[in-house]
Amino acid sequence: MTSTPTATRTLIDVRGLTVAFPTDRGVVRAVNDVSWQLREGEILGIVGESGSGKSVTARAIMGMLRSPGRIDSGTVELAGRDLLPLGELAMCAVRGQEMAMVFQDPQAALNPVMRVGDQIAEALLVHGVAKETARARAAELLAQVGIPDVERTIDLYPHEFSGGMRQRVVIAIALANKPRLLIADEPTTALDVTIQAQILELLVELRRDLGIAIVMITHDMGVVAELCDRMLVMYGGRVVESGPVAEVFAATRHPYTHALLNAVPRADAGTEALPAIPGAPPDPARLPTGCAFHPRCAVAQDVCAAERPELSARGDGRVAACWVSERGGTVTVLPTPTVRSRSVPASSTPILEVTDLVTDVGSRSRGLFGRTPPVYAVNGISLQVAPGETLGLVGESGCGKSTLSRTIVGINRPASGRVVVDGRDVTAMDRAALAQVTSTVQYVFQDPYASLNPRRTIGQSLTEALGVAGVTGQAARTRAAELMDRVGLNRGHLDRYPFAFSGGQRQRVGIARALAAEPKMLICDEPVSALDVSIQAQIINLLEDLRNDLGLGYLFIAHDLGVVRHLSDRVAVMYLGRIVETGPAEQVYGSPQHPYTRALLSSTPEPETGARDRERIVLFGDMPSPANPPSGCAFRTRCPIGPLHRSGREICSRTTPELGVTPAGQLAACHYPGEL
Amino acid sequence: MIRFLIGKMPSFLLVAFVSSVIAFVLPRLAPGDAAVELAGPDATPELVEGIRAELGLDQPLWQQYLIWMGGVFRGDLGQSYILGRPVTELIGGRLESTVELAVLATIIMIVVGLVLGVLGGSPRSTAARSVIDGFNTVFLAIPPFLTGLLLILLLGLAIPLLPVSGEIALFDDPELGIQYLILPAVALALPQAAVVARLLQTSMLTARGEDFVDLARAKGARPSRVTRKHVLRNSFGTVVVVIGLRIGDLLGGAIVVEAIFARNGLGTLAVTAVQSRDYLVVQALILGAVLIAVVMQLLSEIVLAALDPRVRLGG
Amino acid sequence: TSARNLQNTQGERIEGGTLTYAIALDARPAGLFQTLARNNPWVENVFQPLVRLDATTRAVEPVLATSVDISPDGRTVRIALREGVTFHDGRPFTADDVKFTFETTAGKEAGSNLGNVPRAFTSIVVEDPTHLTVTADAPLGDALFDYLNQTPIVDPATYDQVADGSELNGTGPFRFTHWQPGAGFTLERYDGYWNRDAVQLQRIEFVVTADATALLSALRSGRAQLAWGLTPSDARPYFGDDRYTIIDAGGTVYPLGLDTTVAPFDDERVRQAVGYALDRQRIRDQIFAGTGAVSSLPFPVGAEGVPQAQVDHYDYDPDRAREMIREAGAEGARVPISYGANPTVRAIFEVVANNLRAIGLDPVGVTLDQPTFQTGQNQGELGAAWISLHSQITLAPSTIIDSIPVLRDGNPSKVDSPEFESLKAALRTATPGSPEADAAVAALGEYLIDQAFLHPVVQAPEILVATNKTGDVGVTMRGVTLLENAYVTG
Amino acid sequence: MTTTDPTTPVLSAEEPDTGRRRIPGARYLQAFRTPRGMVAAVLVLGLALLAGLAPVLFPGGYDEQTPDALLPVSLAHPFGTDELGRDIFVRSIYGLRTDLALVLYAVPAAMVIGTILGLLGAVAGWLGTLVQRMLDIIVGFPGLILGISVVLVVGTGFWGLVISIVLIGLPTFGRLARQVLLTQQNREYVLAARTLGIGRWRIMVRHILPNTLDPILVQGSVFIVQAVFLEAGLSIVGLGIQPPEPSLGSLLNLGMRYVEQAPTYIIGPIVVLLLLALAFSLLTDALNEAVNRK
Ligand SMILES: Nc1ncnc2c1ncn2[C@@H]1O[C@H](COP(=O)(O)OP(=O)(O)OP(=O)(O)O)[C@@H](O)[C@H]1O
Ligand SMILES: Nc1ncnc2c1ncn2[C@@H]1O[C@H](COP(=O)(O)OP(=O)(O)OP(=O)(O)O)[C@@H](O)[C@H]1O
Ligand SMILES: [Mg+2]
Ligand SMILES: [Mg+2]
Repeated sequence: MTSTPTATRTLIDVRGLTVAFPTDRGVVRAVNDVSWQLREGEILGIVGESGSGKSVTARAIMGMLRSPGRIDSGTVELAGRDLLPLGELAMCAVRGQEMAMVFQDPQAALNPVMRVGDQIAEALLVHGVAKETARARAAELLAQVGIPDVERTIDLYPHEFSGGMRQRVVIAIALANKPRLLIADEPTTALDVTIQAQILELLVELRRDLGIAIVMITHDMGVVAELCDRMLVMYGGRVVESGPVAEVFAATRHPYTHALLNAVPRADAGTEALPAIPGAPPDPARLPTGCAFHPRCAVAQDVCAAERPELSARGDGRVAACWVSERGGTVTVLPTPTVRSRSVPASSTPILEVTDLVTDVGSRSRGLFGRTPPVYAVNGISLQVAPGETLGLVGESGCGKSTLSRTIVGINRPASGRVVVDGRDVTAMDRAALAQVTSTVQYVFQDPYASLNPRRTIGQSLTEALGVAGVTGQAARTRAAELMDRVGLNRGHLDRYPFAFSGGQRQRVGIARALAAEPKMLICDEPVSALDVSIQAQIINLLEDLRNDLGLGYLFIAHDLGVVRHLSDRVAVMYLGRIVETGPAEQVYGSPQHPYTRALLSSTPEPETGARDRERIVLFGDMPSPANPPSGCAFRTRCPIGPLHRSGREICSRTTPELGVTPAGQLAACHYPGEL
Repeated sequence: MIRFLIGKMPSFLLVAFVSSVIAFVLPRLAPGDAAVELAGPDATPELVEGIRAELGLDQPLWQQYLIWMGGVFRGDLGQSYILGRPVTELIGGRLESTVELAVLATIIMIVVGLVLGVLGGSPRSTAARSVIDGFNTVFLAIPPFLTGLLLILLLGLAIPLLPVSGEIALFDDPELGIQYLILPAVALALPQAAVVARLLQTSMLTARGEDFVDLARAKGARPSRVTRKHVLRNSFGTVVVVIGLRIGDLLGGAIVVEAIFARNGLGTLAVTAVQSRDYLVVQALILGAVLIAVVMQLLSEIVLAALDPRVRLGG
Repeated sequence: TSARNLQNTQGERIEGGTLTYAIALDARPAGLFQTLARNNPWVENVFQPLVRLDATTRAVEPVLATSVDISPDGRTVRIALREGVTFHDGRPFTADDVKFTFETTAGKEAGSNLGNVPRAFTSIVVEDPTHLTVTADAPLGDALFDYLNQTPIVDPATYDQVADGSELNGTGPFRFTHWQPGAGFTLERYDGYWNRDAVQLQRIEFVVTADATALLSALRSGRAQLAWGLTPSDARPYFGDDRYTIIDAGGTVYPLGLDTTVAPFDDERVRQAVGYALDRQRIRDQIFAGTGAVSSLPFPVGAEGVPQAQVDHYDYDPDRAREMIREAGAEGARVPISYGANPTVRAIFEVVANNLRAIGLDPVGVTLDQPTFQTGQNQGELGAAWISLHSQITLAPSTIIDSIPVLRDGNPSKVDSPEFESLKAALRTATPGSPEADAAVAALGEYLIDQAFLHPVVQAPEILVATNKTGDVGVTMRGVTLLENAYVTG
Repeated sequence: MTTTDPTTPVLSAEEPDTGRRRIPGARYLQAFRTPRGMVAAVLVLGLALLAGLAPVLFPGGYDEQTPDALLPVSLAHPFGTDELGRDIFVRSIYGLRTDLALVLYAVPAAMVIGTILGLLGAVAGWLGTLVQRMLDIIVGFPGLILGISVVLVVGTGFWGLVISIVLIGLPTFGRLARQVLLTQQNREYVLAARTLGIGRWRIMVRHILPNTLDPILVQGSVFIVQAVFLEAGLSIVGLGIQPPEPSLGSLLNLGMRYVEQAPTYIIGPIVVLLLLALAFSLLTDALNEAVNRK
């Protein structure tokens, strides 16, 4: 991997870019006086929390602002030519030809009614390439971005592609005219780590082989650390710090960058409380005075609230906008982590015990005749959770994590197996069993926006939950207020509607509601994956506190290995409806025995520049559909040590491996555990 | 496709069966029957009884139903009680008038609806957009009969350009026929066209906000191409479904429009048949209407599947 | 001829032309003997009766019969038939056909409203192909001629094909062809017609045009030369326009009937008060465009033996009516009035209701669709009050009493007193035109006025509207269109 | 409970009220804040007042017959007189009154029954499917034919119309409610309520029903216009409100006979119908806007 760019000419020069959105709440300056340059062949990472203006910057450069956005001032020079005065038709000639863009959501970025080949060819056609040539080149491009079997796949429609393949197609479209600049707006956010690793590898190859300059927009510090040459941190529509990645990671010059880096839980880190950034990202319509970050800043001084710091040089090609660092102060102060008193119970009886659980999500009646064939999204899972213990569950999207948790709380019906809650068999999920489940196990949902009824106040949502637990009237009101305190919300906000809260605050409400029934255990289904890192850390801390104070057991689901590592005592890794590896967290993370676990760990980008050159295992392809799982070991189709790579391993396609004790101590379901 | 049709069979048959029962029972629930109508205004009760026996109306209902259904399967819809003619012949005689009206109205609906929808769904000056919106709002709000009456007042009486009443078969005299057809067809089509236009417009505006449109722009595609290849292509699905449904509505609207423009179509036949308790005619018409609606629905599903590769013709 | 023709015609007469006749209602051959108004435009151009009665004088004119001789006791009738008459299929017309027609109409299925006449025949004897004799137990009065006048002679061989219109084999000047039910049909000249030379037209095209506006526009645009089914008020703009001729075509009586067994009409004073309450003149002016006649009796105005005083008896006098209602203590009585869904009847209802409200009653309308109304009428159950219509107003009083359901036995007024029965019987058996007959009519009239259970509102003419592109359109007493001599001009 | 700082709410102090609990129904009042909504409100109120006060404004009633038939437009008779010498303006206002009364019965009935039918699927899946099939069949019938048949069975007049309108409206509301039900049933907050152990019935009333309210209400506003037009359609073929009581449709039915002699006869009721349609279309748009504003 090249870390020093060879070319030195400036490709794009953005100066003083200011973008405004006139809205009914006043003019929103989504991007304010942003300047940066990018040389040929370089990769620039733009990071920042949600709403900091990353996407708007990218769109402004492409001349594709959504209405009612307008560029108030600034210049954007691409190879010496100012793009902003160009008309729409002139921009059409530039877009796709000289610079191209990759969007976040590969599901939505392709026209569903057009063949992928045609969509790639279109990128050429509109720049004057002949039809036949365009098609031939489309096939070439598809092969280049690593799509197999091009002859056939070129005529498929996007819905016949998986998410990762679609993102490759989008990249192929971007590359069609060999542009010199590629703007990628969070190209991997919607993808699994394994797929993300594939895409990132592809981008690195492109830069190496074609010398393309890339603007990589992301909120993942790990991606920046692994991919980018230089980085730019945005906050409230402004650049707060920028510089070469290695230097910035080594010593930040802005407290925001610092906080951002530290709020990320790491797969290899210990379990002390995360240094969360308090509060929430600012509303761009109502930015705080002075330095927009000062209300959340640990080192803020009086001047920070009064006057806005300008960007100024900090040496090593770095700039930052911070009064503290400008005056030579240190910005790397972290809130002192509290020492946690944690009493991991010895081995009390488990609250939840699941044995050989199978769930069919496919069967439903179809018209008058017949049923659709069964789809086992959960296929023989056994696990248990003790009070005060956290079991982390990781796995790629679609592997059945949510289905498993929904089956436990009775939303889905188990097809076979046994669920025991607090010593009682509730597999039947009849009325009594459900009552038992709901009083013991509560659920925290992933999407803080969707899990609260927008028409009911927070207070109503809480009292409703309390009502089920038998607390009513004045007692319920008192208890609701206590719950608000418990999750760190202002009890005065009980009579507000969900829309008045930020995502993190809503997630706190969701947790408060789950606590209303005084459960012994919480199932948290990706409770933080929709949140910004800073908020994510807050919620993780809250969950940790609750567990320690109340002795709750957690089944904690996530696809972020760092988050799981941070919270869990034990970890289970799921693949295609089965647990492939499980054991104490240190063991699983420390010496993974299943090749899948190994691959997951190695695909996760670490926010450390030093990790760049580590050997990485990139899985190819996607997880098969649970509707027709492969025979034998379900992982064999992607396994780097499986029959596709090692001859003579027919056993993998014949026999489904059982979970067995491995030399390292944990359980793994692999015929060749620990080989990788 | 064949599989799809076979898969649809059971629900199709169910709908047909239930409709046939309703079509059979509904008119019979009303007081009076065809025998009374046949006997004439000054008839004696014995006469009515005699006619009733002769027509078989004194048999139990289920028996009458079975006889009717038996006939339907043999392609024989029975004889009109009142006119003594085969129902097929009666309907056949009126079919041309209604088909002419419906076909022309459908064409107008589609053309006007698409043109206005595309205009409204494309980026345009606010002035142009408000004109289109205004048109849509007005015609969405006004039903065919009001449009018809307004057209009569305007083009028939104030500026007498076109005949307002009566009809001439298109095949007998195309030039005159079309003149008689224009006003009722326009009256019938405009409100439906407004529905189509409004829907096309919204789905185009929605499509315009999709990521793939952004991607197309990022490729460097020109606005017109983006509209044509990406926005329009993705909006047609909804439009097809709507047009399918609207054609059913259009046939319903034809009843009043025929009454207003004094056309002798199936609508008029239906009204008189209902009023004179000419059961078999009513039954055939209702069954036909329901079947047309079902077929339109199937057709639009097929067209939809052709337009959108994500839609599979599954059972 | 019996046809009235006052036409104002322009242009050259076309030999063998085509006449287009716009009609509001389609033909219904199944009701051939029922004197349905909807058959009036065509029926006697295809089928012919034995005789016709003059519209005003009721003088008997020969058609298929050359003479009808009644014995002095009125019980034997000898009919001589025209020679050289053939049916449209070429078969000669004979006395057997007449006998068959008589026997058919005596059957209930034929639905003849004068079926009581042939049912009274005790024997029908065919003497030779052109002569037959009919005998009866009781004298055959005026009703016989009304019967002969309205009964078309049919062909026995094809009679069972009449109902569905597949074979209409008559003796008239035109053949019935190309029927498209609901849309129209065509009459073609029959070259074997016995009076062929009089026939001018080659073809008559009937176009069903249900809507009044459409009928008018068909005339105005010249697409049709003749229109049937317009009400006088529809045609009002054409009155006095010399491009059009309004032809009287028979008449209809619209009576308001009252049930004498239901309160408040079980009180004679209330029924009489209703008579005084009706503003017949306004109805005539507003609904019938000033055409038609008003009479207190359900007999034709000007019919023989009907005293003028009786005709004028119920003059519009709301004050008096109000007074009578007060006396009878019927103020505020709720009066449901049922009527069939027909625009003209509905308009009459509106005025009648308004009139009754003005005298202190509380009328409410009960709209029934045509079959429902007819069911009620036939079963004699129409509620406290109703408005009906009867198109046989041109019949002789002695025929009417057994013809229209609101007078005959089992009438919805529930009047069946012996007095009423004997008055009707006297009229039936009196020799037509004799002083006893006049006396019987007057006596019955007196009874009707006194009992006041049937208040004819208006006797309105049916009208034909013709353009000046046609001439010599004939109309019979009953309003049947005769196109035997009609022609079109270019 | 020490590490997490109390977070600042998204709402800042200057705007203390927006996030607070509001009086129920206030959302809908938002509809009348826009110019379009205000016009709608003025029109609807104006028409409703005119209709409601008709007996006060025109104490003579709708059946004041005079000998002056078919008079043209004049100051005394803004729309002229009809064939029986009645003032068409007065009759149009009374017709409006009839139509609004009809709407007042039929539309809420259709809304309530339709919604209940649509939500039946929550009781048992097969019941919901069955109801939908039945509604599909009703939809298959051309609206007017259904109306005509119903009117024939139950009789013409006010209640016949009410029943046909309700019947014709059922599928729209039933399908809409079912659609909401199906989407809501899979909403996370409904699942959340289920995992809390909240009973079906309560979830239905507290979570699903309120969400059906918006679309049903908007559709109700649309259906008001449709109901008026159904009345007119049935009256035009002669099966609507029976005389002498006027309705907008029966006025048109009568007036159509005189369209050449006295065009103003139908212009009057047409104007009122158009105003009514306009008023409720604007209302629909305004409601839609208010409901979709978050
Ligand atoms: N169409 C628009 N109308 C009004 N405001 C907008 C619009 N688009 C963006 N904004 C404003 O611009 C701000 C920045 O948006 P942007 O999409 O650039 O954020 P981002 O940094 O890309 O965040 P994320 O990580 O969520 O993608 C938003 O907070 C929003 O207030
Ligand atoms: N109702 C359903 N019908 C059909 N398939 C379903 C249904 N629910 C889930 N599945 C399938 O079951 C598999 C597991 O889904 P599940 O939601 O449990 O995955 P997950 O691990 O939670 O994924 P994510 O990380 O994306 O939340 C997926 O392949 C999904 O397509
Ligand atoms: Mg973004
Ligand atoms: Mg999930």
